[in-house]
Amino acid sequence: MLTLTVIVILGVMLVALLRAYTSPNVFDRILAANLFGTKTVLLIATISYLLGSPAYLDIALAYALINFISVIGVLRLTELRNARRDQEAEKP
Amino acid sequence: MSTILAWTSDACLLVGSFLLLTGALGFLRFNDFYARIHACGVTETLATALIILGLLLQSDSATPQFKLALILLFVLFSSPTASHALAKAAWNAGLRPRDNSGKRGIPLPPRER
Amino acid sequence: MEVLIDIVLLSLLVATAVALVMVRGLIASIMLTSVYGLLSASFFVTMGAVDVAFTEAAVGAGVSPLLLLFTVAVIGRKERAPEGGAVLVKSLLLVVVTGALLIVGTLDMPPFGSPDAPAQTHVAPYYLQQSGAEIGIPNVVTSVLASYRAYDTLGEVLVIFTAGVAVILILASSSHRGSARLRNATVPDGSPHTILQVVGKILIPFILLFAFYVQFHGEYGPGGGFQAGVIFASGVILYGLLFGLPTVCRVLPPPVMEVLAALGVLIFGLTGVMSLLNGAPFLDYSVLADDPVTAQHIGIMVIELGVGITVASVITAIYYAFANQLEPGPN
Amino acid sequence: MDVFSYFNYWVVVVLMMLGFFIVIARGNLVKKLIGLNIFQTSVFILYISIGNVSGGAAPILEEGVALYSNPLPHVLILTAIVVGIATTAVGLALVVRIHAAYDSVEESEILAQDEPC
Repeated sequence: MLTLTVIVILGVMLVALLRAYTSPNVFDRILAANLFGTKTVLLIATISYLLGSPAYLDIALAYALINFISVIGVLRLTELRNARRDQEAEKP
Repeated sequence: MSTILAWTSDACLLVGSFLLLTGALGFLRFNDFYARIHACGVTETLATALIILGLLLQSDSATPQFKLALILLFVLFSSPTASHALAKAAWNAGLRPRDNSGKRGIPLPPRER
Repeated sequence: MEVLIDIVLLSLLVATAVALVMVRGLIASIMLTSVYGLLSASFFVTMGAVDVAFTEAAVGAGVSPLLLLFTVAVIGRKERAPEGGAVLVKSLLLVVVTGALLIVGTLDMPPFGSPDAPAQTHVAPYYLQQSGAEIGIPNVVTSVLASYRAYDTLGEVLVIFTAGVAVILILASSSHRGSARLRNATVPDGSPHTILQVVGKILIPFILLFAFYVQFHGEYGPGGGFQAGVIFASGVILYGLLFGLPTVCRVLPPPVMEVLAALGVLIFGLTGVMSLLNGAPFLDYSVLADDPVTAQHIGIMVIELGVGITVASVITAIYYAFANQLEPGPN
Repeated sequence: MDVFSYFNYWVVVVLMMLGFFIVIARGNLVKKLIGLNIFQTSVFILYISIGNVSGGAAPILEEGVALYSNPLPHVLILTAIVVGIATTAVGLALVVRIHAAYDSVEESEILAQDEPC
């Protein structure tokens, strides 16, 4: 069953990668990268059980904690761009 | 007792994997960005919970169980937050949802614009 | 099964790299880079390299895509169409020829995973067999990093320190005495992120706590100063992203981070000097206490602390320097 | 196993060449840095693959485990990853300054501006 789970996770990763490459939209790529992040948490946790070494769980924990930072970075980036555009619109 | 645990764990992993696949399908097939976020975000949360629960039932010592519980907790916090932040970023950048016929013609709420 | 996962992950890595070659637009490239980092961390896990995977996870999950994003925010995300014609043909030719030569070279290497390859029979068996008795900590990677090859690690920490100094000097504006001071401390915050700030308030303490766990658990499990420093800095960066640069600068002022970066290196170096004064070679900890094993333990703990302080403060200082470029300038 | 005994090394070569290609064929400086990143990661993969012993556990000593992976490449690569991000930051800082000076990060445009009039 663990093997099946790993295979499914790898398959979903492949889908996310395809989407990250083919989609015309920037945000789809970000969504794909984000999806990839949570799948990596699951993959590492499952692999650690498959290989029987619980030390790997620390890595999954690290990803679970800090993986969403880059998405927040993207959010700040869009806000900054909007702010800059507003500033330029105000300036004649 | 342990066979019951093993069965439950297998069932959790199976359902979790199935949910992951449905999420991936939604990500691949929906034609609107916000629908895709929805498909990923919703299935992801439950699938992660189920898979980690399945792993939790397989372990017999306390430390990995504790770590798995922490991972679950943090994923439950961070994954919806990431979806929220991403949707907000897309909205800020001017991406608007489509209606059923595929046009981006949904009227904006009165406060915006 | 292990081999299968290995092959699938490596194929995904190659696919990501190919996508990176083809794709245009910098944000898309950054996202593919972060996918690439995630995949390589998973690959390191399947290879049994826990500490390496941990470092890649800590760096690739937060800091590295963020720095790229900051740069792109400053310079704009457009990328011009790649040049075709002669340049393309020449570079393809160069790449293919070099690659073919390298592949011919790999045929002479010992088969993958063979236990009697030269790399496995040189010093590694000594480390694996003796480290338990000489150093007395279970994680051999930490004992090699912090004790057997501590001199090497000192060099790496100095490189990180120098890189931090270089970033601060390059990005400092001329009017601010050559340091990463804040350009203007009152940046109006746009829309408030209530949800994000609440979740951030919950998660940031855990991130910092986890960093300390990684720092001090590094002798028994995966972890150590490098990973802990990066994770700590990620927590600080998250705080800065959610609450604005001025707030985080009030908590951890840039001058303090600069001093701390130097302090970490100093702790590392002074430990070496301590052993010199006690009549042992530089960075040989066994004379620091009565019992050599306890002494090694103390020495490793102290220098890991130095490494952690330097890495955390250098990465935070780099973040300040980049984020400072983004704030609207005083015009 | 025989077919795959060199697979890792070939992947390393392919990745290295893809990174190399990005560095020489793409004009955007950030893209060049990303290419360097790929190149660097391929070297990491090479080291870790060399250090791998089939069936070996992670090098954290445990009772009853006799076969471990080689810890030495792990140490070298662990530090190299953090050094890599620090040096990448230096590169990105230089890119920011170049953009401030030339208002462009495309290699051809920068070179065109530098040509003596």
